[in-house]
Amino acid sequence: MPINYYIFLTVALFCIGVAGVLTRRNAIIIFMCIELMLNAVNLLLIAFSKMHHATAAVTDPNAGINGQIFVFFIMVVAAAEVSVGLAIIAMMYRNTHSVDVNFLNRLKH
Amino acid sequence: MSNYVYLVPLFPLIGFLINGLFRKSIPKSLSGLIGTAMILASFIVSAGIFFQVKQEGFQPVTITLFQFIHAGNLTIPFSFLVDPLSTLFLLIITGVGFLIHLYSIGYMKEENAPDYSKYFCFLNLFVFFMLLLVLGSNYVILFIGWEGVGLCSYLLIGYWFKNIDYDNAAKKAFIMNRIGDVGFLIAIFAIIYKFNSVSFDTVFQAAPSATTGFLTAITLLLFLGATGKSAQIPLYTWLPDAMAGPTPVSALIHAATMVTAGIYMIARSHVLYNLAPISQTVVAITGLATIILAALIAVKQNDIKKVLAYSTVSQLGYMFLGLGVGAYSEAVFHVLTHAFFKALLFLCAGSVIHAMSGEQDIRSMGGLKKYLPITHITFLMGCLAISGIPPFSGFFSKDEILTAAYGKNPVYFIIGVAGAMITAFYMFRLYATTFLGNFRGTDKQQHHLHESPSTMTIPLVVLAILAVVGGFLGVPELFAKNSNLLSHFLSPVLGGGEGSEEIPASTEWMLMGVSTILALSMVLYALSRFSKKPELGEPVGFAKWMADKFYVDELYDTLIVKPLNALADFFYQIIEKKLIDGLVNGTGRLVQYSSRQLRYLQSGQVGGYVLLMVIGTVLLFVVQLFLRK
Amino acid sequence: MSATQFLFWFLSILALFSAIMMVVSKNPVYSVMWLIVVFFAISGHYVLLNAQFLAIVNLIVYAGAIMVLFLFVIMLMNLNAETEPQKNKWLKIAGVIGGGALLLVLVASLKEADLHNRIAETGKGEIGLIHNLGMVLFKEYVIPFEISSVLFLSAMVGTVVIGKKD
Amino acid sequence: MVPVLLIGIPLLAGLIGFSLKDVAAKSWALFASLLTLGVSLVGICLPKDSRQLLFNEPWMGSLNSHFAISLDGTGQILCLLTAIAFPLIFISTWKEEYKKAHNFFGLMLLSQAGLLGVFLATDALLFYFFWELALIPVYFLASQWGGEKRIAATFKFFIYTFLGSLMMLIGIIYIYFHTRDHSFALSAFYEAHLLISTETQAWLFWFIFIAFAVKMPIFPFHTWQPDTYEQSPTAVTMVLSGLMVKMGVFGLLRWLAPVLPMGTYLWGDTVSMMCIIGMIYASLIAMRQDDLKRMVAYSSIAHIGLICLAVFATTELSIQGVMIQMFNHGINIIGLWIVVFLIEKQFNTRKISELGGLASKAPVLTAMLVIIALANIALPLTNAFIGEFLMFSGIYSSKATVYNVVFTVTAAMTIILSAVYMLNMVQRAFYGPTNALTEKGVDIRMNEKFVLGIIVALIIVVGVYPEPLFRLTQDSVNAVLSKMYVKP
Amino acid sequence: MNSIITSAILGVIMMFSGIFLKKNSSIAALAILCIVVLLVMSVLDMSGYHFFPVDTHNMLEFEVFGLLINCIVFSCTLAYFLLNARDIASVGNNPGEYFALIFFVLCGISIATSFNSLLMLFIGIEIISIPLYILTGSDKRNLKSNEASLKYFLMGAFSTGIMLLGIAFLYGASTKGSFFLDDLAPVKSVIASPMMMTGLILLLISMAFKVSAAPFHFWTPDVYDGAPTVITSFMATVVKAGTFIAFIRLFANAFFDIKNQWQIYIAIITAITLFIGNITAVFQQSVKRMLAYSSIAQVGFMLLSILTLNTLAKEGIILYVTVYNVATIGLFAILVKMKDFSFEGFNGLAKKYPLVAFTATIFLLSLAGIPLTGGFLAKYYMISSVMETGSYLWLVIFALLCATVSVYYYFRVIQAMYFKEGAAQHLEIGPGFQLMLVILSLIIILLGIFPQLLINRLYIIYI
Repeated sequence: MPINYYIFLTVALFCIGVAGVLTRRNAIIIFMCIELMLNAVNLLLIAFSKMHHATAAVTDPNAGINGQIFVFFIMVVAAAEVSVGLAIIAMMYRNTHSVDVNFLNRLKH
Repeated sequence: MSNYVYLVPLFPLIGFLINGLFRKSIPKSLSGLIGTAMILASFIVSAGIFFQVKQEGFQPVTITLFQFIHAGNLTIPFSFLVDPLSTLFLLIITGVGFLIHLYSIGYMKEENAPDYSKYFCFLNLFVFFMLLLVLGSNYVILFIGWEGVGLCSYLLIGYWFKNIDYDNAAKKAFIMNRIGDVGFLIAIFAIIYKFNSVSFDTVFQAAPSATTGFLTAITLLLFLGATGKSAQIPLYTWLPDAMAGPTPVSALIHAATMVTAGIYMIARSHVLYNLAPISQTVVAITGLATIILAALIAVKQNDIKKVLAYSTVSQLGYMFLGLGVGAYSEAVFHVLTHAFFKALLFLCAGSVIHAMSGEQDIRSMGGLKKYLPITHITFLMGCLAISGIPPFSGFFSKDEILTAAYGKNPVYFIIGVAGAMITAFYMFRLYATTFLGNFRGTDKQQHHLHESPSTMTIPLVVLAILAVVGGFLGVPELFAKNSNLLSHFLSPVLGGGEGSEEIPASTEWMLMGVSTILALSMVLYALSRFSKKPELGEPVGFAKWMADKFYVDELYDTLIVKPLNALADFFYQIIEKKLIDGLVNGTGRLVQYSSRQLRYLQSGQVGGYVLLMVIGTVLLFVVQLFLRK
Repeated sequence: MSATQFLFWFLSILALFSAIMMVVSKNPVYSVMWLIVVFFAISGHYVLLNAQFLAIVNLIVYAGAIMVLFLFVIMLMNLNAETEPQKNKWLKIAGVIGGGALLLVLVASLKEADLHNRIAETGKGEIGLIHNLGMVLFKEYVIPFEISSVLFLSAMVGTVVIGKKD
Repeated sequence: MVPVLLIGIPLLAGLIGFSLKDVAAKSWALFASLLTLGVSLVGICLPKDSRQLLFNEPWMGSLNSHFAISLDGTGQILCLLTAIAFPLIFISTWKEEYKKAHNFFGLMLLSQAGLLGVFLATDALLFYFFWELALIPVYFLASQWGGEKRIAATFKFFIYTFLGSLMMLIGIIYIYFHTRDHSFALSAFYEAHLLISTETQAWLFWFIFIAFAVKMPIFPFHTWQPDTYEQSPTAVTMVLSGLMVKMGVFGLLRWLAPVLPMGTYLWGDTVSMMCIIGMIYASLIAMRQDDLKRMVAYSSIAHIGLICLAVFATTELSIQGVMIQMFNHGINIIGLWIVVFLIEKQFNTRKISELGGLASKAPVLTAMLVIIALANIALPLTNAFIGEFLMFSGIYSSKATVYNVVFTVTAAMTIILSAVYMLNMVQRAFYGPTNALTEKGVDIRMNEKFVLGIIVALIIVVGVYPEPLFRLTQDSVNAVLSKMYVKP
Repeated sequence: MNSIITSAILGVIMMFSGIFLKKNSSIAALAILCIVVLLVMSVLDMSGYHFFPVDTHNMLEFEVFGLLINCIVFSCTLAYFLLNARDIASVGNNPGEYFALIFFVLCGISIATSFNSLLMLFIGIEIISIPLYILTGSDKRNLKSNEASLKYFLMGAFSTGIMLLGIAFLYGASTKGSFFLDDLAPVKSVIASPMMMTGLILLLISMAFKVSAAPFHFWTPDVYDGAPTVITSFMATVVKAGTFIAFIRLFANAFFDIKNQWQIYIAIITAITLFIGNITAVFQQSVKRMLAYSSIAQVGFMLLSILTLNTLAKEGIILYVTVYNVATIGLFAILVKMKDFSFEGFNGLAKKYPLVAFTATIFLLSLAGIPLTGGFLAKYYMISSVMETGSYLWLVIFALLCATVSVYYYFRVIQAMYFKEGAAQHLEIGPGFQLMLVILSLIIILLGIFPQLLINRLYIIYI
């Protein structure tokens, strides 16, 4: 498949995620949108890794593999982030029985 | 002897220092004594110098004390020039000065000790500066004296500083002089620029090389300085006010010496003037205008000193006329005689005021003849002298100037004579109203009336004699060959009196006759008119204009003083406060304001923040897209 | 239109559609569901690109662990549609426009990229296989691998610090 | 060694001063300042080529900046002035009671160190350091011990000068990168103009000039001055007006005119016009001031305007005049401030309109004031006459501008105006009848007599026999002039 | 390598310390001990003693610059602990964990100062960020703290996404298909492909976010304001330094050759940062929040070094980071002891605590960039590094104008302390605390006069 397709697909997914972050007010949903962004990036990386593989496979059988490794690490980090993030959200909820980010306005100006 | 010339200014300086530093401690008698003695000492020295200078074949000498200024290739030594002109002025200053000091001892004795010694210390300081002025061998030293005497006149006019009007008079005097001085200064700068030196001999030697335009400019600027110091139009109005000072001061500074500094300066730089005919004309015309204006004003003044003040202005006008027509030695001659008779008149006025216990308005005097005999006689002498009645001194000097003027331009002569008539008229109006008729003052004043003490009368007598015989120093060539001792004495400096040569003897006789007769007639008319019933009512019509000095002061006030103040206020209130400071503080306020607005970006909404970040991102990309094009 | 292409298009459209649904759906639970669908679609792409290992990991880690975690939290807080009152239209519109603008500029800045002849090969290539990945991961990438333990540790500590009641 | 001492003594003394008791601090400060005076006198008596007058050690290697100071040229006379001024200030304000006096005197000494540093530094970066070091203590002094509106006023002053000096910093760095071997040394700066095009010099000029213009201050940049002078304690005002303004002129003479000759030449007319406008403007405003301090402040603006004008005239006479006048102006204005201070202390008012008739109550004070006032309006035989005479004649014969005559004539108007406001002040404050306030006025004390006596003596001596000052400054005049540019 | 591993181990130690040590003070003491150890290790590392000879496969690259920064950062942390260790311990109920997290952050920083692959950059940044999310929210009862941590977390995650997208594009654009910095730049050409530029800009944005440069700074004021003051101090100084060095490393090692293609973005961001940071700080009423904005403004100045990346910039940023950290740590240390953060809270402080006020003045003067303090030379290096390039003069002028504005808000504090009357609030501070402050201010003055002491370290190489 031409790489452009993947690029535009993932960029589209990414921007949907961004739009979600911008429009939604539920902290959890926003967080999910961010996860969507990360996944888009993962897909892009893998696509690129395959692209590089295609170009350089002859010289180096493992060409482009580090892209996939990177994805692996992204997943690692994402998992860690999720745990922390959900903990924070939960704490917030404990204190204010809401996860609406629009109520986060004690700090401003 | 002339090598000791520095002693001449030194003595008064010492007097000044003693009186100044120990004004608290030393007793009145002593301080007066010191002051007078110092002047006497320097008079003796100057006399010695005079006799040396007077010998044939004397060459002017320059005594350099030390380097005053030297910057780059300009060097200005602090040096004195001894030549006939300066020597003559030395004599006038120290001689008349001495008499007036003497007179002051008596006149000022009511003052308490510190003020008394303050008075003498200022007076000595004045003499010091005046001597510096005439002795200086270059324009800068001359200028030092020039401003110095201005300062002293300021201090002495404001001697009774408790009186606000006196202070104002003093300030006015100083500032008007200052205006003239600026002209003088600029002239000096120009001279430095052109000749790279300020000493007289260098400048005068180099002068012919300069363009006429340049010389005209310089001479006019110098003349501006002269008008300030010597109270000519347009800067004369300070002199009458200066009468606020003690009368001896008026006699010394505002009649005999300081006001003649202008004449000295122009006579000194006559070389330049000879090369700048336009300036000469300006000088002459200014002189004439001043003669008439001042004389007219004097006619209607009722303050004895004011009358004399205006007469001084108008007499100075004659001297400038003389300078303007190139009759330098004649002008100087008139300075001499004027010093005698005007000092005399002032001192008499002083003794009158003294007798009248401070009263100065002649309308409340009259018939003082029998109370103050000596004063009366001497005053009469003075009047005759100033009115140019032969053979009194004034006649010779004034007449020579007029003759010279005729030689230049008959119109000058006519106006001059008219001035002389008016002079004769108001002087004798003054005389008559003061001494003739019967006493019009209060009884209290009446039985306080008395002749002044001898310290005051002796100077009167001396001066009176001088006023009578002084004229014979400069008898016109007409009467006898080489009879004009003065112009002969001055000729090394000023050259022979050019004015009179080309006029034939007959004409000269005629002119002399005319002026004498007219003056005499005015004298008689004035006597007849005022001796019996002096006018006391308020003047009306043109007379009122004269009495109110043609509103010149008011004119200056509206034309210069008020606008300046308005401008100043405008600058301060509008430009300074509103505009510049407004801008400065405005910047500060702008920052504050934008800060207040900008912080609303920090809305506290995560959504908002992310949105702004996205917008920022988009913008960066847009920039990139543009750059790539 | 080969099967690969068909699959590609199908998965792409599915991913985009469900992503949009995930964003717009009111009820958080639905959002979670839609997101899971997205993840499946993306895993499908991975398979298509012959990256099986990551496909599986994706399913296990994301669709499995993470999303369950999300779901769990949402259930716990029993958030449902009406817990997010729809106010502030403008921010929404602005958000959509912002996302659109970002998409636009990204596409614009990428379209000059000359990648027409570059292709991401589908179906072949061994690098996606766990065997190769493992080799590389524990050879060249051992340092990051080890260091990520610090990351996990800090995340763990943090979660405990935040989470535990006091 | 001498320059090191000149900076070191006040610096250390100041630091020590912070830790002293209030009473001790006062005498300590006086002692230190007298010591400095002694050292500076020694330095001036030493032969010009003495090694003792130089000190040069590497300072910031990677920037190639040296700790280079030397007591030479223009610096000498200003160091002398500074060294003379501080003891005078301390003695004249001896009776003043400051709370936290040790801090006060400590800061004073620090500012002296800064000033001396500015006048001694021959390394641009060092110069900039001292430039600020002189400023900071004064800021604290003014806003700690000043009048009621002090915080705002002094802060305005600080921002003003700080912005100016930052612009100067840009200029310095720019020149630094255009010196042959990237050096801050004065000598290197003097050669830099060969490598900087005329156009560049034209804009670069303003970056550096702005700092000096604010310090002096020149017409549109002066609005900080009256407020600051009014609000500061008089001792600080003396430092500000007597010494700090000289930093501007000094900078002009040493760090701008010779470094950017073309720029200086190109903007000469513009700046001269600013100066002249400022002179007239300030003199007129001074005429209408009722507050003594503000009056003196504006008069000082006028005088400095003339000095700056003379610098740009670029003639031997004018520069020589500037050198002399920097010294004289310092002495005279400090004298004026002392008088103002005495009046304020006695009657705690500065309103001229509320005073009057002091002459009968305090004749000595009056005599002193009159002399100082006369010096301020440049009467002959006072020091200021020498300076102004030279400057004016220099401006008249200036080749740097075609408007020399116009400049001279318009500037000369201030000779009249200065007489007007000075005499007004003298008359309204000292002459006339006494009023309720001045009834119980008394004459000045011994220490005040002493200080004013010294000042008056300086005024007269320099006015009558300026030769020593000429000898002191002649070389530096030629040095500066040789580096400035005038169209042949 | 020493510092990375050591800090990780020390983190674990601190983690368990909570179990064995009950008293906060003892935990604090242990923490101080640990940081000393860490500092020693890193210093040894710099002097050529490497205790962990690990083959990093070129993932990490240890050079003097990074190691020096490590030392600086650790010593700043030491100072920070010496001043505030007690306060850290008493933020919440689990002191040991807080210190553990701080050590993990330090580990992240030492990765960020030595990464040689985008992967390591990513991991390093994450290791820095994730503990900070926690620390921000560590004052759990305090709603502000919670809010701050949630905001920080959401936006941080978002920026991570952007960073990853950027990395992905760079990966795609790199011809070799690797994440090593050396392979990113285009091979023997100075023209970046569009995709690379896209990735570069995205990466730039995410880094700008991490160092809180406008317009990606919005999290900073709220987070700094909401977080417990001690933590704010840590974030504003040590963390900022670390991330900033990562920023520099990235651009210096990866994209130096194509400078002229991205400089303009840095310039724009710098200008906006300076403007927003300084202007907004003017109107703040709370000193804590003012310092948050001022930290943004300071970043504006630091960014100049990325703009030029020349020797002066390298030397300068070292000086800048040090001086800025020392000054800010000192100020926050004082702030931590206060109840009332408003400007009025400082009124009359000089009367009651002259020494504290004096040191605070030094810190503020340094931040304002007044000569004789290190702050001036730091700023000097920045602007002269720009002027050396000969372009961007407008930026320099703008920066200095902003510096003038900054004087306004810094001096407000000084004015409050010295010239305003008021009953100063009571601070419980010991002589040790004051001594520490004095030492810090002395350091600042010393560096203000002899920057060589620090900068020369750059050129002493044992490795």
